[in-house]
Amino acid sequence: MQVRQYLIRRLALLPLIMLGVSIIVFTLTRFTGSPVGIYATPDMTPDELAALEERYRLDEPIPVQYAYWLWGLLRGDLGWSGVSVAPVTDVIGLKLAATLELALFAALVAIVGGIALGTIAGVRRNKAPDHAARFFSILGASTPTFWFGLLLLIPFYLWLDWFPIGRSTPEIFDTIAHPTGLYTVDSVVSLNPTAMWDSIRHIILPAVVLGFGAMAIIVRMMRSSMVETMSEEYVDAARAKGLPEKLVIKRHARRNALVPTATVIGLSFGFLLQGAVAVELIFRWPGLGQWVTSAILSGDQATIMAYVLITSLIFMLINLTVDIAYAYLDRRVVLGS
Amino acid sequence: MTMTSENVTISSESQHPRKLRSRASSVRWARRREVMREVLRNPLTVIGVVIITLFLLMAAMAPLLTEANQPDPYQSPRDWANIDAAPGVEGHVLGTDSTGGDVLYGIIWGSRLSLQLSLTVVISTLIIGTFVGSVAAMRGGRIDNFLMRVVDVFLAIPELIFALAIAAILGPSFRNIILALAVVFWVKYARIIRGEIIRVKQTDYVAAARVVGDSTWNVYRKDVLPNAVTPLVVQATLDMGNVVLIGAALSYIGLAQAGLTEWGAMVSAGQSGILAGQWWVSTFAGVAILLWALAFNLVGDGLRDALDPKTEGR
Amino acid sequence: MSITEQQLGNGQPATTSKSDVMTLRDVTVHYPVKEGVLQRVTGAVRAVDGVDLSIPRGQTLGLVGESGCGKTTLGRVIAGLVPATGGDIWFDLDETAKAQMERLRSVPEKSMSAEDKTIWSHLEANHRLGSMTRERQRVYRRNCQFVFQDAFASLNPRQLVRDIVGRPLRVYHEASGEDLDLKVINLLERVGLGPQHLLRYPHQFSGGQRQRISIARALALNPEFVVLDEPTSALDVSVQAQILNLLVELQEDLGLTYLFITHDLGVVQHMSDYLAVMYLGRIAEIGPTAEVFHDPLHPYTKVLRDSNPSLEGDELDHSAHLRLTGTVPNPIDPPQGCRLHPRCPVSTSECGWQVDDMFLSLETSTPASFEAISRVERSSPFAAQLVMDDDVAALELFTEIQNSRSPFGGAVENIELDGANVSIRLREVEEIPLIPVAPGRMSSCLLAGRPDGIRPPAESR
Amino acid sequence: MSNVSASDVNNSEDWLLRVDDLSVHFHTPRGVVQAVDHVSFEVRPGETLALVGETGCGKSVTARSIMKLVPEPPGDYASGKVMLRNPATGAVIDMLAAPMDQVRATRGDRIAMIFQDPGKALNPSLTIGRQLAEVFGEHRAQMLLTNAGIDPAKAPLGSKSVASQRAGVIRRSFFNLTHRGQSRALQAAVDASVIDALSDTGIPNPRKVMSSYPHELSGGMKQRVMIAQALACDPDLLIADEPTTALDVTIQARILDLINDMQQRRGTAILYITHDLSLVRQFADRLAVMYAGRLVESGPALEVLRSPQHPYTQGLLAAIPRAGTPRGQLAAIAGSVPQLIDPPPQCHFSSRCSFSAQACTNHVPGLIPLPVAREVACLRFTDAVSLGVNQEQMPSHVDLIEVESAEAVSS
Repeated sequence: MQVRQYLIRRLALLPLIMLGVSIIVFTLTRFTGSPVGIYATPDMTPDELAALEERYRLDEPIPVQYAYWLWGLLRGDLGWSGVSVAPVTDVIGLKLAATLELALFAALVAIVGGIALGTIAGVRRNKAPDHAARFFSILGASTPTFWFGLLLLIPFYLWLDWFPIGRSTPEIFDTIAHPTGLYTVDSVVSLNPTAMWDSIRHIILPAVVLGFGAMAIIVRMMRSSMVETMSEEYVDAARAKGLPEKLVIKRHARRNALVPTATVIGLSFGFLLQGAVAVELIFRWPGLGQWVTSAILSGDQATIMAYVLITSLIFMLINLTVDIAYAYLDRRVVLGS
Repeated sequence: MTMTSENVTISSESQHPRKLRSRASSVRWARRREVMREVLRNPLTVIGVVIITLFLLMAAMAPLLTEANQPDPYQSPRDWANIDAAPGVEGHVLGTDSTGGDVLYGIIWGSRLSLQLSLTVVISTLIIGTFVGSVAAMRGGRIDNFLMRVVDVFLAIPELIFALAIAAILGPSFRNIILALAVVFWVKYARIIRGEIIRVKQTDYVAAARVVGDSTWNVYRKDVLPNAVTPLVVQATLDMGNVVLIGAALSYIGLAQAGLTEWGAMVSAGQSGILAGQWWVSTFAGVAILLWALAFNLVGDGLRDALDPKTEGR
Repeated sequence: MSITEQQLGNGQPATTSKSDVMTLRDVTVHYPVKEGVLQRVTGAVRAVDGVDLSIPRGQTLGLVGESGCGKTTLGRVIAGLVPATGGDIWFDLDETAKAQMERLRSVPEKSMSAEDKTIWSHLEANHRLGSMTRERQRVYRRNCQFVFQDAFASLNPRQLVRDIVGRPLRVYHEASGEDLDLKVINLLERVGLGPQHLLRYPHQFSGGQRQRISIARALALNPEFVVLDEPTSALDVSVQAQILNLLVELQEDLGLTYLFITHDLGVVQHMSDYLAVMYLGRIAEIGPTAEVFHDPLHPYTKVLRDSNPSLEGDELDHSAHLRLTGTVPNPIDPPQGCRLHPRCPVSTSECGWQVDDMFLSLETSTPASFEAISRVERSSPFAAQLVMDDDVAALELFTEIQNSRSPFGGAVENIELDGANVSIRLREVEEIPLIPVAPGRMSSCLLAGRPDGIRPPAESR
Repeated sequence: MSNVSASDVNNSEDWLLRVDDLSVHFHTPRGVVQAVDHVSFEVRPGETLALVGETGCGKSVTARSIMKLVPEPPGDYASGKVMLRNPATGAVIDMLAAPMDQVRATRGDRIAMIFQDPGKALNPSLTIGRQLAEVFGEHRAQMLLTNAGIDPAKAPLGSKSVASQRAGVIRRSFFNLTHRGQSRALQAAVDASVIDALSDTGIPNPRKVMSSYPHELSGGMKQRVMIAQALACDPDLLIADEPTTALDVTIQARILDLINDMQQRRGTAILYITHDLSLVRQFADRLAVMYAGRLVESGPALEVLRSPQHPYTQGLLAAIPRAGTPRGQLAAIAGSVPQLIDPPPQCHFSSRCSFSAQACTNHVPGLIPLPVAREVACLRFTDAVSLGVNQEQMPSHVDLIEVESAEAVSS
């Protein structure tokens, strides 16, 4: 089967692209001068600063610095995170887990909602549900995530107090073990209903806010591919066999419409990673986004670079998975062409 | 098969060739008008066009609508007497923020910033992207391979995150946000136009032009580009809105100068007041962003439906 | 009109005219197939695989075949749209030039005399596609035009008819401004359209009218030769008749040479003087149309003819008709010997049977034996050692092949049984070339020259 | 030569399908397209009726209307009935008026359809076996249960629903766990039926084909699969919508042989939709010609081909290149098909017809019975008096007697 060969090729290309990403990011950071400030204290003398530069090899030419940085990266050393006051590698796992948890729940909202709405819109084309779904999807694509978050906070947090802010109630959070780092999963694993309820209450609002925009993308793709498959001859052929309409839609139209939608689901994950930055800020969710924002505001270059690298890596891996899923969903696809 | 109403028949007296030339351009214009009519048949598109027109008017007439603040019109005038004033307070139709900045003033002058942002970013990236994508697709081979690997690298980083990193490194200023977005956005266009050109290059009308013996440049200019450009136009329209969304997100995070009449920055500025019940600053600024993005999304969506051959006839 | 033996050997059909517009020698078009992690080239799709063809001036050569036989690719190669990957395509050779070309073609460049070298380079610079001078290239480009199957797809949807039809004139600076408009109007009138159509877009026309526009464009430069690639297969019969009539009228008036590519036998019979039948990248048969129809010299031609529904004749009983079995083989790995043999209704043991054919027939006739094969070691396309699951299966296979009365059985030169191993060797057969069979007629079927011809043997009916 | 008049035939009760005054309209932004306009015909049990016409004449829409497959909107059954008679019981169902579950029960069971492009009519993401199994599951659930050794009356709900809804498609996991033996027997019964159906159409190695996906098969093989699927439930009527247009001629010949053979063995009636008149001769009993949404001529196939009466049929036949026609002298029909958006009440062919007269542009010709069970819709066969116009406004008249004698000469 060609899928394996394709997978090997893509995986081989992955480090190359990551190398490209790292070069771009590194060059950008060095554009604005030495990152020595993150290690320095305000009362240091120029001599002390120079010593510091020498220590972190910041006095070398940029390509050499890059080589050192890359070497560090390969050994698992991503530098010192000024905002966390700890090595980047020590912190990044926790932050990543928090963001991934949020993104996964948002993806769940987006995929389930998107496919359902898109299917209805595609089947009932040019009727009320279709118009509603289309408008809804355009609205979703136009709503600034950070603003939408604020908008929901006012009633549900401020007035009704249904959903709390943050990732957890710390007292409850501390009662359970965290083998996976995903609060919801951990609470289920530890069979602690209080923790479960706590984790769910915290994640619902940010997941809905984050998922809304991604859902918009999925709805429009699902709708247009449903419209396309509904007009395929095999759908008529299925009707001509005497199958009930429900089965015709489910088994013949929707199944094939999911294939192009799969690609968009991959792309929407990029959207989720991006949107997470604003959502984490608003909901005080201790993930990568919140981390990088404070890094940006304090010029913490090591953290910014680590953040860009890790999100790009996740993004690429997800797109790769989607491509492979695509090959399994659509038997006609010849990968790589 | 459709016979359109625009069939311009040439009466015998107009068969004189010189008249023909001017008729040709009028036929072309008639065709364009017909396409426009097709686009505007969708009521949602019309709504989008109306909103955009209103925004443009607002931007153009900003100095007439409100008196420009000196020395920097993109900073709201401070009315220290009316801090956190609710909408409707004398002289502040939409209220003021915690530094006494007028919300309405911010929204009006913010439209200029948004226009500047989206026009600069979209036009510059459209040119760069079209150039890179065209070179890759028309040349093919190694050049194509190299350019596409570069594009792959750029695409590997989610655009907001990329822009975020660049803007963060360049330092907080609105100009840097524009620059960051420009660095990020061209890739998408390069990829779209490359794909379209490769598709168009395989069509029979390009083959027909080659049988005739026309030069590559002419084939590109007359056959390839005009037929490849539609999805790019659609994407650019959508991006006129998207750019403002992302730009606003960047300023919201804090990457624009403080106090700027940029809508995202205004949402951010109003945020702290929300818990105290001062909802208006964030809400109105957010509505402005939403409407801007919505308008361009509506028009872009309408264009896609009307122009994209894949959805034609649906 | 006399046909010399030499001419026949060169694949030239009997013609009344002196020269050929195009002469093809051993032309191939192979598309590489890439495989594996490193995308190495592991094979080639042999779209066109060794075609010799001459297109006589002022005549119509019909090229028929089914989808995927390479006819469209061949047409595109001749029109210079697709580069040939092997062989030569000569343009506008007169009789002497052609004789020189034939003489020197087989001589390696090293062993040519100085004089011959000059002649050869002169030939190449003036006549050979790919090595012509710029000027000759221009002459060729002007004189060889193409009409596409799907007229709509071949007309730029964003250009007015005036610009589409006038484009060749502009490219060659033949006309501009008012002059151009007048010339375009003339061309349109020539193909049955009028000045009122000048300023319209392609989508405003019906299918037949679009094909007229595309013909007008092809005629703009006054070419000698037009490749017609299925010009009517997208049209309804009543419109097809209009276009065919127009094409004939234009040919008579302008002395055009046509290469008429089609899958429709009725149309090609009506339109062409000579007929070339293609199968799987090669020419199966070539000759004057009427003779080819009346008495096909290749079983494939006969099957095509018999399969073509017709409004005439008394044959409502089609049991006498030949039919092909199976499906078209993969052009990456075409059958050895005669390309038709695995599907041929009249195949013999000499047609080039190979090991793969055996697997194919086992799979359909005795799936049990096929499934019992556990390993195959091929030493050539004609010889292999099969390792069967057990001795019983091996014996079964052995006896089955030995007792086979099919043409395949006849091709077995040697078969040995050793425990669970069966080694088999089949008669090796070279690719069967296009051979002259009768005056002006060539066929690539072994049986064509024989007394019984291609009639099926009694028992295989 | 038979002396049965057309009206005798029409009144007989020996029909399987009767399409009566069918009109199908499409609502488009540019206006209402009258795709099918007052079309009536019938198909008798076991016969082959060829419905012939050029692109856009409404033949495919007619075929789809019989199955009630025209999408609504934009389609709209403006008038008429599509009646299907059960030859055994004599019960009649109107496909356009019957409740949807009755229509569904008829589709695939009593009327089946094969499509123009087998590559598009098979679902690319389901195996051939699963697609065929659907037909059995939908219409032959009882048979499947019996074959699996399960008494349909006593079968557990699970196996009933597996058989009726999802035969061979999704084996319900719960049912599979609890009734492993039954589930396996059911699957075996489904597989056996599918293999039977496939091998009946001469597909070699049906077991392998069953588990392949459509793209793995050649065009001819896919059409065989379509035929197997259509004939799975032994329908009374098979609608073949240009079944060989997408295929090469050598494959076409074999597929036509196959359809012929299957018809002979099973006595299925066939409604054959095609644009190719030369195919009709080979295996249609009767022929109906459509032009611009209307039926213009019908009758026994060989008779119509031998002596076409409608100017359009005549033109169509003359336009086909034949061995004898001098090159470049095909009798082309001038002009092109008129638009069917809000057409004027006239003979649609009048703009291209050489006999056209004034009366043709303001009267719609109805079908007029001719000898030998033929019908033609042309004013040349009508007299001026019945239309109430002057003789000079009429096209040149043809007497029925002349037609009859022409047939006598030709036969």
